[in-house]
Amino acid sequence: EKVIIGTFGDPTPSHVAIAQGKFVKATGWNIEWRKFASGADVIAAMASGDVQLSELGSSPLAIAASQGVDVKLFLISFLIGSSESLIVRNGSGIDKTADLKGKRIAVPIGSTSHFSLMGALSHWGINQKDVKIIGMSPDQINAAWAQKAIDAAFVWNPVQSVLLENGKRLISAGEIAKWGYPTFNGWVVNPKFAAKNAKSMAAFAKTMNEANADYLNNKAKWTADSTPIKQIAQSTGAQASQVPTILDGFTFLTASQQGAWLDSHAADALKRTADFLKANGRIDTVSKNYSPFVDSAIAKSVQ
Amino acid sequence: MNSTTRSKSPSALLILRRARAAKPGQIYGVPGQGDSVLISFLVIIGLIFFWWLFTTLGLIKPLFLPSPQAIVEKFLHIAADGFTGSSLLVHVRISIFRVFSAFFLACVIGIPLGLWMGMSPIARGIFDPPIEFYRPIPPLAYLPLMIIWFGIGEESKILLIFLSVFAPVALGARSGVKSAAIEQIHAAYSFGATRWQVTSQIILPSAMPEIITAMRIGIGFGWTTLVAAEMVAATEGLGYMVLSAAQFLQTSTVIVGIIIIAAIAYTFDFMMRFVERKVVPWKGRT
Amino acid sequence: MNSTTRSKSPSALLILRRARAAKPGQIYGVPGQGDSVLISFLVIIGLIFFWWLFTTLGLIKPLFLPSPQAIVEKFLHIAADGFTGSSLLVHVRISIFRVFSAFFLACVIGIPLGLWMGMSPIARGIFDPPIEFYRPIPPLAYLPLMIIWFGIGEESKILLIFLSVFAPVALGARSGVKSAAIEQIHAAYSFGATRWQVTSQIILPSAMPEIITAMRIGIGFGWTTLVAAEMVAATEGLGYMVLSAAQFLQTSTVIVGIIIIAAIAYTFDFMMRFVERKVVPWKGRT
Amino acid sequence: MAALSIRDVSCVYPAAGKTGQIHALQGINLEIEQGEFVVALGASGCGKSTLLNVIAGFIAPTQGTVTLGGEPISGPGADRSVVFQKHALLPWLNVLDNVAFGLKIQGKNRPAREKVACKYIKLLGLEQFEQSAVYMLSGGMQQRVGIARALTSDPEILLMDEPLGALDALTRERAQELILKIWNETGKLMFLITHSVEEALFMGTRLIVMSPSPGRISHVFDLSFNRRYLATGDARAVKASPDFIALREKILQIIFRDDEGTHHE
Amino acid sequence: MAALSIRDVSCVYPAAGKTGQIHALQGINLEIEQGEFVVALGASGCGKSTLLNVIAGFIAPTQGTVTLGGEPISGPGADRSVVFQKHALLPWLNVLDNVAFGLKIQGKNRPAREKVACKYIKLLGLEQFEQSAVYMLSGGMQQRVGIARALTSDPEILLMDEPLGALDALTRERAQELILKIWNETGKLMFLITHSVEEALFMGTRLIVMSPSPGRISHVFDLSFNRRYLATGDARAVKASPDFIALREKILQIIFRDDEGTHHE
Ligand SMILES: Nc1ncnc2c1ncn2[C@@H]1O[C@H](COP(=O)(O)OP(=O)(O)OP(=O)(O)O)[C@@H](O)[C@H]1O
Ligand SMILES: Nc1ncnc2c1ncn2[C@@H]1O[C@H](COP(=O)(O)OP(=O)(O)OP(=O)(O)O)[C@@H](O)[C@H]1O
Ligand SMILES: NCCS(=O)(=O)O
Ligand SMILES: [Mg+2]
Ligand SMILES: [Mg+2]
Repeated sequence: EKVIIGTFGDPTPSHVAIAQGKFVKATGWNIEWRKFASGADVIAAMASGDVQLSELGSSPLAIAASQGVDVKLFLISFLIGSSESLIVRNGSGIDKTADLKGKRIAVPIGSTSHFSLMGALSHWGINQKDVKIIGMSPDQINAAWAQKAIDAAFVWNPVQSVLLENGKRLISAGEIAKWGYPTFNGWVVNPKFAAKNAKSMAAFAKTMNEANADYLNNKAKWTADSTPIKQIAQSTGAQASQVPTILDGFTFLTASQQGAWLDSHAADALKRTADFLKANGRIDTVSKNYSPFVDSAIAKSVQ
Repeated sequence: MNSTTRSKSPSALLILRRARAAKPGQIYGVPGQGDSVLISFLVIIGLIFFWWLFTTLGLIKPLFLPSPQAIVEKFLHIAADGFTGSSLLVHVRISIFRVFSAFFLACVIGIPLGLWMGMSPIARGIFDPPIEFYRPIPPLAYLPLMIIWFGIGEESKILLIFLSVFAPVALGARSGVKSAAIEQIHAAYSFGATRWQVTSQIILPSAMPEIITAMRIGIGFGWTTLVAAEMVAATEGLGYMVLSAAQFLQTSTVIVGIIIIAAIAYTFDFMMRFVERKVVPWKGRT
Repeated sequence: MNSTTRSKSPSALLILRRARAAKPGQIYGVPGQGDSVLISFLVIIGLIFFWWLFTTLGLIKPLFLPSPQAIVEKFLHIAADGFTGSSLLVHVRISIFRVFSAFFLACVIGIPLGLWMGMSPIARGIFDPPIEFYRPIPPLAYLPLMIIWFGIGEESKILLIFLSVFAPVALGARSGVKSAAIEQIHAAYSFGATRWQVTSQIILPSAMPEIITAMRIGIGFGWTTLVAAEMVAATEGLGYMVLSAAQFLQTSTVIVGIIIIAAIAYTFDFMMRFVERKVVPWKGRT
Repeated sequence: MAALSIRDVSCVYPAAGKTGQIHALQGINLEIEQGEFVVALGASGCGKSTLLNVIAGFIAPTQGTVTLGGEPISGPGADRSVVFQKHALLPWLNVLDNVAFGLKIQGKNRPAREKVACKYIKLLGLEQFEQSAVYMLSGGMQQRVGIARALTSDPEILLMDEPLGALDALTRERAQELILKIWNETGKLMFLITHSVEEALFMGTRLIVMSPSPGRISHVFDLSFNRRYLATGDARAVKASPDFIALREKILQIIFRDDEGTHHE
Repeated sequence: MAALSIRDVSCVYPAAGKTGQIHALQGINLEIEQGEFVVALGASGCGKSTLLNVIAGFIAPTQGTVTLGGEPISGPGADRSVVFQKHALLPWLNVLDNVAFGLKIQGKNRPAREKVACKYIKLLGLEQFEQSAVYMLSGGMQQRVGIARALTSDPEILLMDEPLGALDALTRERAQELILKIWNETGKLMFLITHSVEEALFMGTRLIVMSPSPGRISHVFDLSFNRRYLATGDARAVKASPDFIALREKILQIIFRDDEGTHHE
């Protein structure tokens, strides 16, 4: 059975497991890892039923859940810290938040980055109309940046680290999270698919937890010239020298933390995300309660 | 017994399939005779009814197809409050501005150039290769080049639309030159006309029907390319509205956008037909 | 003194501008007479030369316009090693497959449906509203709906291309029905033909020239839509190649892709012209 | 009993645009025997084509009946073939297949229909062109193909609506002679519409002159010039004979009068 | 000295397709005086239009000279107007502007050109249609507009290439009479091509019969039937007179002979 699994190409420890074929072995699926530009593409693909299992940001997940897509969050990939940030280009004349007015800020529309950016602007009291928010995929941001066509960008890795070569971080998603706009990447699945593939799902979660644990337990050993880092660099296109720093920007949960976090934080974060998006006129409907879209059972089963 | 059964191979089926002599005023056997407006009307009503029925009964999730009411509501809502901070009018205006300025430029450059190409083998030799080369290439394919060359501002958007309008308009004007009957040209020359007089007073007016048709086709192409032009780095416009609403799975906004685009495209086409009737009333009558 | 100066308002300028009587075999005053192939050839050579010159002198950065050599090299490189893990042949094949299967479907469904619409006011009444509604909408605008409805697999890609081909083909077949002269139809009826015989032996062959023209237009539209179809979640295809190369500013790959697309589009069109000459040799001669 | 019997036929077209009804035919009575050659002549718009269409079965008369061999006509049929002025050949078929087209429609197999077609191809002198594309032929040849095709189904009546109108003078004279020869050989009932008085006189055994508004038969003449031609083979002598000229002038006068009456232009 | 003098003119078209050269005209000599009405008649392809185009200045002869009032013709000019069979009117102009078109080309201002145009519009009986769109007119009316337009520039020569070929019989007879009336009133040199022997005889003062391959003038006849018509006003009587008929037959014989010689079809 062929299963398409969506990812975004963030350089995470799971790439080591992928490269070693651990997921295929554990789940028994014939997996095609498909890189999507952003969560917006994923939720459309999941709505159509073509993708059953994918990584997804909290913001597109809130959108999908609110719009009635049949998805359940069953595992946290990582909590977003400095792995997504607002980078301002050197020479753009932006030094402080007030300078953002009238500038061109690129961001993947509908993504966690977009949500963080909107959150930050509203926290700073900057009207979204006073800046030019331009929708672009991370790769397009990379290209536009090289041409100085944009002044700032809110984006994830590996593109973020490329932008940093010629720009500086104005604020990270982690800081914005503290103002009430938390974001995370999670693994979502179509519940019917999950029910049919209960064993493989558990195996998937287990393999994922092990990959993260491998990193968390051996952080010091994962240096730029270590095998796992090289492997991550190779499969994501990030520079090996930057991968350790990039990895620092993610907050991975251990197997034992997963279930608890899903139960206590996930639904609430989704609800607040959805409310904010509705207030911004981006979506029409918000569910009262987002716990139906969270399923901690799988995570708990492999604790 | 009638004439049908008198024919060489009579059969009950044949009689059924054969029409009887038409009434005076009808022409016998014209394929497709008959009015279809009423049926169309019923079909539209029926489609909307079933749309309403299925969505209201909840057989189709609003994510896939919102109900007609939801579309209307969404339209009213966007009309009142705008979309992503700009009013609907702004989105419509910027899109129309882009298409129209590209269309205007394409006509101003393409029509004289096309006429010149029709009139002169030298102009034809020079401009044929580049036009024929880029013409079959999908605008989306060269959109990346436009962005690399001209940035993400209005220039690249308008240029993209311009290019898609330019080729049909120029080639239409070029082939329109052939519309002038040689008798008309000879008549002018035998009154002592100069080449310039023949061009302006015979060839240009003769080419008008074809030029206007080309303009109609061109504006259709331009409108089609608008969405591509607004795909990258737009912050306003109907194409932007549709594409970015899609990112939030706002199916109702997508459909509202599509309907507005279709409506404006119709209006454009209607205007061009009007212009055609006014400018070349003799079209198809000589 | 010649006839020019005998005319009512002689002037040196006039004489200069007026042509003398043509030689036998030429028709006097035909606009645009003369061959332009040589000039076109020189223009192409010249364009490539200047392209080479400016890029080789470093006046244009390769990001903006790679040199012709670089394009050739890139082409050879992609031809040998493929692009993002698939060989060039695979990209070409999948794109051609998508366009052709959509085109095939559109013809298989669109031509009979169009003929039926031409023949029957009922069919016209039923199918006119939906076709006329979606026809002016840019495929990119309804791409999001296609994805939500039909996913990111081949179905939605082929369907998107199908829709862009279907409308022109069906409407071409529909209006082709009118090509049959009423005399031809009457002749058939007076031999005792059934409606079905008239349709298959008079109306269909009469409509063929227009159907083939519509197919030519349709395949052009299909090719244009291919890039849009390969925009989302594709992993193979020429459109995917161009768009994803563009995301990494691989200008030379973008240009190689564009040239391949243009070349295939030409080949398609050439084939259709060939088919046209074979199938309807009488076109324009009755 | 007449072969073709037109009794009290009227044909009223509904208002075209804002103007009132058009009385294209009114009270037409005509009995035509097998073997007659009827020619209809008259100013433009006097209803000639309408009458032919009624006989062919393409139009049902508003009033009156048309019977063929005693049976009412209710639609087109293989017993009446029509030769049109133009556009009626099928360019996707070669000469042979065009001629055999009627037989194909009637379900004859290929050998059978080619045998019949070849007979008429020979009769019309088209032997060398059997395999030619019809659109490559001259106008005169095309008309011959049209006539051959009409003859293949061995109709009782051959209806011709200005069949020679688009031909140049010389080709036209030859075609006239050819049609007369065929009429003579087959003895079919022929009904021919023309604008040329000379052609009408030369070809018909009966000439009906029609007048417009309402379309009616204003004069009928019995003719025998065609017999004279068939007897002598000298068309020019027939057309130059004083009685021919005299009748021609008489008829022209009638038509001119009609025409002035209706302010035709 | 003749007004229009055609001396030893030949016109050879280069090979069309694979076949050899076409001798469209060979050794044409013709001297035409002011006020003559020359009619050219001949089988299709015998070079009539080529001759007219040489006179009009649209084609330079391969050999020989054409002079008008002693001066060689080297291109089209306002001293020679052409009336075409069709397609020569400008549908974007109304009748008045079509008639005035030549004067506009020649730089006359609007009042001046409308004055002249109105004169000819009256002459051709088009007064009620001044503001009409030309494409709404019947074929006969359109030809009248074409003739009026040709006359406005007061040319020395009026060249007409089958101007009446597309008209129906009645309209055609009237147009013939009209052209003769104008010729009579203006005294212009007229050169008319026709396929109709009757028309040729009726209208010309000189008839040239041309033969094809190579195109040449095979017979010349001096005529006076048009004078007879202008004197009596009875066209029908002229056309029915025995000498008219006799000459018609003679000429038809000549043409038929030509035509058989070339296996024309
Ligand atoms: N389908 C129609 N609907 C309305 N009026 C018609 C129709 N067909 C013919 N007429 C009118 O009926 C009258 C007779 O037409 P018909 O075609 O029979 O004339 P005709 O004698 O054949 O003329 P022509 O010599 O020009 O062919 C004309 O006034 C014509 O305008
Ligand atoms: N532009 C041309 N190039 C080559 N051959 C030509 C050209 N124009 C005419 N011809 C040939 O020259 C010959 C004379 O042609 P022309 O048109 O003068 O004949 P015509 O007498 O006017 O014939 P018609 O009565 O058919 O109008 C014909 O054989 C014709 O095919
Ligand atoms: N940060 C992950 C990308 S998205 O799913 O939010 O688009
Ligand atoms: Mg008629
Ligand atoms: Mg000619």
